[in-house]
Amino acid sequence: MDILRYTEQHNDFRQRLRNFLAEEVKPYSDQWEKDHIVPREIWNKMGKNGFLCTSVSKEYGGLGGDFLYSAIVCEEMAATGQTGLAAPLHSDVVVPYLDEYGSVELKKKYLPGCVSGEVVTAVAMTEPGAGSDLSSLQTTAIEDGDEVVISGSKTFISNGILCDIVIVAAKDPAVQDPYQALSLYVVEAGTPGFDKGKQLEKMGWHSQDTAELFFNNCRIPKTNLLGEKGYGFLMLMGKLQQERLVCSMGALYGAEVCLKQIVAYCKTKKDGTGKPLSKSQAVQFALVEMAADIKIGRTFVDKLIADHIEKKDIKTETSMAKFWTTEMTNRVLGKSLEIMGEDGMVEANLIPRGWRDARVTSIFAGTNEIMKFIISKLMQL
Amino acid sequence: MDILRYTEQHNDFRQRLRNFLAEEVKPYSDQWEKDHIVPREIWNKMGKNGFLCTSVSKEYGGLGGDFLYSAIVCEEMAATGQTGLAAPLHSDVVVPYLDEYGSVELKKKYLPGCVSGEVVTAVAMTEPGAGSDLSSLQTTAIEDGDEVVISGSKTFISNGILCDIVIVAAKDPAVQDPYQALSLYVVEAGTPGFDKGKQLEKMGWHSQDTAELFFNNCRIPKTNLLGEKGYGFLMLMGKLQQERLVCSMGALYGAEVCLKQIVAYCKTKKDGTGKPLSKSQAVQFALVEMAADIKIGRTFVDKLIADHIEKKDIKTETSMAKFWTTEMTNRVLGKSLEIMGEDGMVEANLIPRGWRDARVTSIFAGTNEIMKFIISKLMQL
Amino acid sequence: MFEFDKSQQQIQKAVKAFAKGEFDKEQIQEFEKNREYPIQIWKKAAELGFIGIHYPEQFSGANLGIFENVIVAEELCRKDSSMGITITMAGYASECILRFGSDELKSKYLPKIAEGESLSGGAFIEPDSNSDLCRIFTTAVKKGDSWVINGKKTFVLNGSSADFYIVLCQTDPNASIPINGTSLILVDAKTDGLSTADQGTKLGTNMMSMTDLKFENVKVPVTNLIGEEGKGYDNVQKFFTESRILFAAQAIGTAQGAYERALEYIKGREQFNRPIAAFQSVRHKIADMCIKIESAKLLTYESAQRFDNGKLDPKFSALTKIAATNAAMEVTNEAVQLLGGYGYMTEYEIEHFYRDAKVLQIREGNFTVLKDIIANTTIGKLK
Amino acid sequence: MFEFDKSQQQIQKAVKAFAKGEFDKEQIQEFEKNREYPIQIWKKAAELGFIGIHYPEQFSGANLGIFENVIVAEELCRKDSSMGITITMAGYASECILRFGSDELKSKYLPKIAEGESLSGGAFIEPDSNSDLCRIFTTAVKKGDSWVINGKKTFVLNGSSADFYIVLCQTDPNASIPINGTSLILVDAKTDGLSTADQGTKLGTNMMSMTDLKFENVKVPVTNLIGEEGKGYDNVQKFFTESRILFAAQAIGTAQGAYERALEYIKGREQFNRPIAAFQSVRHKIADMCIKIESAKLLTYESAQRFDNGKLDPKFSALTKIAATNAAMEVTNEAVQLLGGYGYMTEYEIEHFYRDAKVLQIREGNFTVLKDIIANTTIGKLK
Repeated sequence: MDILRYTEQHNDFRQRLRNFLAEEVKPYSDQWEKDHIVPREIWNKMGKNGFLCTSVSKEYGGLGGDFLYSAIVCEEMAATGQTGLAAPLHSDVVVPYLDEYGSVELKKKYLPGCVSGEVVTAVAMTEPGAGSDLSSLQTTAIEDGDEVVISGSKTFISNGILCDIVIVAAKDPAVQDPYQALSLYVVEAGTPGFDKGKQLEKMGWHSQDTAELFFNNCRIPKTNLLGEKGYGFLMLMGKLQQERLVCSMGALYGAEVCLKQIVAYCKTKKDGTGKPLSKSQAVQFALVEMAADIKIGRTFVDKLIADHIEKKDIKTETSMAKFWTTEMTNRVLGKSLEIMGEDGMVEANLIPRGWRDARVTSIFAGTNEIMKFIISKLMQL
Repeated sequence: MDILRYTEQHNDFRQRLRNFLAEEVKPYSDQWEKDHIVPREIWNKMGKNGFLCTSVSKEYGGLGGDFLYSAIVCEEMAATGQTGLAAPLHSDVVVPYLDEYGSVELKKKYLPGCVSGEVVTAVAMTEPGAGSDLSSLQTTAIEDGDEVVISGSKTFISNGILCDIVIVAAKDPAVQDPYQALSLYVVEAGTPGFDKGKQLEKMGWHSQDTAELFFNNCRIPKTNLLGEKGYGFLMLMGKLQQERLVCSMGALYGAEVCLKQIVAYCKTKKDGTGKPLSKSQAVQFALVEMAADIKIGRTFVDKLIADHIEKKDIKTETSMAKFWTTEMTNRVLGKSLEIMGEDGMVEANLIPRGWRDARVTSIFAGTNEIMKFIISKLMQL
Repeated sequence: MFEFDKSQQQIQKAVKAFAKGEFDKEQIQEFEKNREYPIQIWKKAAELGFIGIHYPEQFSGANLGIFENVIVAEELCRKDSSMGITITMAGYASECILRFGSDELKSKYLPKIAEGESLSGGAFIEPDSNSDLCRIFTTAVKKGDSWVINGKKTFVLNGSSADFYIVLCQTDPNASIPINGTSLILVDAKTDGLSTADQGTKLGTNMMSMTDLKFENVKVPVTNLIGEEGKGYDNVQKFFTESRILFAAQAIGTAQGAYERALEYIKGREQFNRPIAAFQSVRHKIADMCIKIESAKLLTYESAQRFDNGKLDPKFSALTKIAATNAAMEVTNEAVQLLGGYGYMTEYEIEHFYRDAKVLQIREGNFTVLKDIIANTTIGKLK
Repeated sequence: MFEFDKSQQQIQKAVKAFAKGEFDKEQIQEFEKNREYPIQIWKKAAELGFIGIHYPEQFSGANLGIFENVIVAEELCRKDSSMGITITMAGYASECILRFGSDELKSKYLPKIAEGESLSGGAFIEPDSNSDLCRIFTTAVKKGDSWVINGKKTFVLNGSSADFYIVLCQTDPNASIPINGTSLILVDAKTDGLSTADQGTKLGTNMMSMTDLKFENVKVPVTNLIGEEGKGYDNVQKFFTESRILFAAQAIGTAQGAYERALEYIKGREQFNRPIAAFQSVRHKIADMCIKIESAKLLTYESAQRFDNGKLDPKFSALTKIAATNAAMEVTNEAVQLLGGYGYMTEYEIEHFYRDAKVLQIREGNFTVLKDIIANTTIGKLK
């Protein structure tokens, strides 16, 4: 049985995307990794070709596609050897806040740009003093007439340098309950008082611009509020299912790419007797174990995609998938390097890059420990 | 989405089976474990109530049901705390040889009894000198007029004591190719020259009768040949997909039973401060990890059941499932005992029994190493 | 670098010879099946000085260290895990007397252990409490010259055959922290009001009994107090720091024994026309087993020598117990797997090494308790 | 029991003081980014006697053992894995000269290493072969007073900064088994016909270069032969048995350094109004790290002392390297996780400990090669 039913339209879309990436992205990924950023125009190219925000309705210039389009983009991006053009983050994690909770005015103003790639987005939750604990956020949003004044600092913000708008979680200091105090606001890059910090250097995701963001009495129109005031926490929670699913998909697809690469490597690389490594039983068993984990992970993630499209509540399952797939992917990448030995040290090979990139997946979007904590609550332990 | 679609008939069947097991099996499982065998009559009771060989056609007295009935039996049996009444082995591993390859005469003669429980079956492949390597089987079958003379010994035969017929793999010594030499024969208990050895003592499966079987110039009618002569190896191979799937199902369902038990245990058992163990974060995380493995394994196995019903070739996937689920189940049981501490030593609790029983699953029906070997061939490594 | 000196080599040799001569596979399997204590073998082991080797000579010991006791336990378990564990548990908890007890108690009880006349049992855990011993409901009240004990204990090894028990009692119900009000008291098995109830078959090592104990107005002399009043919990923890080395020693012996049997098996067993020892997957399992055994051995030896030099802390002891018993679990598991169907059969022995390893892993400090100890000593307790 | 004697304690203290004084986080990150060799720090380390501590005094060493070299490596890597590995690899493969070389070669080359004047490189692996070194295509042909060398080497650490290389060459193409026809030859970096090509950024420790070497009719004196002709492969394997201890030492230092940083972090970091050090899942990670570190340390110390006592076999060395580098990998991995997002950021250091641990794990014997060694020495080679 096929868990996911891709139509001909889906398949055409995938083929067009694949061609596009082969031409416009893959040849440059090494350079972007060295540059520690992608050229701003690649976002526009992605958008113009219809590969961003596929779920946004046609009214705003989007494809109005189902989540399978997101899955296709996520899967094809995984094979590009770069992370900076983080389409799934933009299309399936950040923009949905705007798309679901934004006023018609905000949507008219920003969504077409999000689709066309003219507006690159970021979401700013995490702060230096608060990681997974949203109750301890310190950034404030104080209403002042028709404006809201935002002050505070955010960190680990993906697309932090290139972003044109950022969705900021900030609290009203007058509200006692730290959860009910939270609201989400759209802040445009260039707004006085909003400064992008310097790009953070990190283990992997070198082509991705991660940065700190600073808000110093940054005044924005009150109308830049997303949804209702005080509903920030609930809105964030409401989007976590998709966010975790997207993380699981990214991790899984990354593992699949790695498996292909390491199998190909083992079939060509020879041991001291001239036999390909793939004839070594120890290597075979390692590859088989990886393949099984990936196959089993793929079935689970496919099932979750199908359930998500059916709008089922799969909070527990997506939280499980988030920690399970990311741990699995790290294991697959790590074992691949172990098989490669000295070759695994050389950055010119793609697997070391994949290994560095994979490591963050068990940290971001809620660490895996937070996932386990959440699941234990959902299991009523 | 539901991967498996149980009908009302399936659900009724499950409920009837569950009632039956609650009344006729569960109350006696401790005793059977002590007796190291189940009473012969329980097979008849299972049969009379329609719980054996659900896939055998109505013509032979069976239910003519799809594989979902097998799944139901396998799942419900897993919660009975005993292994001796090995219905899935009989119904879904052994009898299918007869059902698919037997002549009409053989089927008429034996199948109704298999369904009714009057004929308990076993399959005899493994020999003291040959485990997973069928090419080195030594048992011979030599035609002599209208008879076939079987000589040799078999070991690790489940249902070895209670079986009424046994399907024996034996080779024609005149045929050179060890695979083409193999044929399958039906041998009735009581046939002169066929002796059941003593029951083997083992780590678990205490209520299951595992034995050696001896054939010493055992003469059977030529018509007891299954399928064609020399096709034994291919017939065995042809049934492995279902056998591995059944093993995976058994292992998975066992893990699910264990998870229920250990969660219940952790919610009642208190630590030194009077807090239930389930409030310990270390315990919570362990339980969450088990639950995720089980959930992911369940999705995969369900998918394979659906594919198997659709008669897809899922040799690779079922071999993966066999080693993955059995390793997982052993991990789940082992970790549960670790959580229990001293309580985990006491056999009166069910989890220690489950732990002992689970251990064989990564050995029987082809060790997990053999699975990995097979998959590496299928992956063309 | 660890090297056995002459005397240690001789001990090892003597134990090996004893085990080879006295441990009969069929007989051991009978003991296990019948849950029968191996009286003759135990007495022989005592006669040869293998029990209480770490006692002073005046108490019939050999005046040696825990390191030597480790050598004994390792070699015995290597030959047979169930028998080895049983024999080396003959004097279980007697170290409470040895380390904290009065001279009178030492003189009265230790020689009997070392001479194979008595077995002892440790009665610490309670049915209504947990193995962390943070709450003790068994009470001992001083009345005149006696302690009057009431309560229940569970998981008492040698429970039905021990001649005396070391019992952790609440002696001051008003202590600010419950554990500060506990004391260790020695109770003779034959004392009135004391009854045992068998806990049934257990996962492994069934020749050694495990029982519940029930105390109903059990009276023992006040002089049966072991160590200071109120220091019961502390002393039990100190004892655990010591006894975990013994479990680690049993574990490395068990691992080694399973490994050696598996190694022998794979050399002899042929599949696909080659000894299975020729398959890389099998060879690498052997390599993995070597890594685990060597690593667990070093930890165990290091712990023992630290103890003998007065330098063993609860943290190192706890981590040794975790690592060594986990290693035993993993090694015996692979050994079962390497033997395939035979690994699952009683006759081939390894299956009971596997079960015994599990018991060692989960008994007297499961991973939660032990990791809590390690963390508490490393980070401190935090709310 | 392992205890550092006075002199060893002093070495440890001195190394610690040196690292504390000289290792500047920002500077190290610059070296790494620019892939620049830390010349001053290297020279200072040599000046203080931390390089070649295991050389005899006549060659500017301290006449100490590998155990002392382990202490140096551990302490340096504990402070910074990349810098520690780089400094302790300054004389990489010079042990081939020390153990097998002529007095002339020793006098000429070893003091330069110990005095911080030269770096050395080991040129063993080839692009067309594998790290098991079973087939060597680089040839050395004796012509008059010279060896004439042709071929290619790869994965040469210090490749672009070394002053000389230890090169494994095929010197007898007609040997019955290829490895029997190999020899070790010392080649000065400035010899004509020798060229290097950088292999680009690597997974970790980028301040140390890694290059390919190309030999085109490279002529060196016949006296540059190290050890016996035809014993090249055997001697390299002996050297690996020794050098794996160094990798293990780097690994335990790396693990320890990451652990200490993580421990500090969790004590300071608050989430949900508690220090995260109060969460049991976090505490148990710390406990797991302790177990792995202690266990890896013992193996490393044991290996070093066995070597110094002439008792280290390839099996124990291989299993130490596997266990210690795996431990480093697991510990640094947990350290990254404990720091969460900060663990992934360059500024917080742990991410490069994590990368360096991976390099240690996969270099000079990945698991396949090492487990084959362990199995071969345990079971023998089988077809």
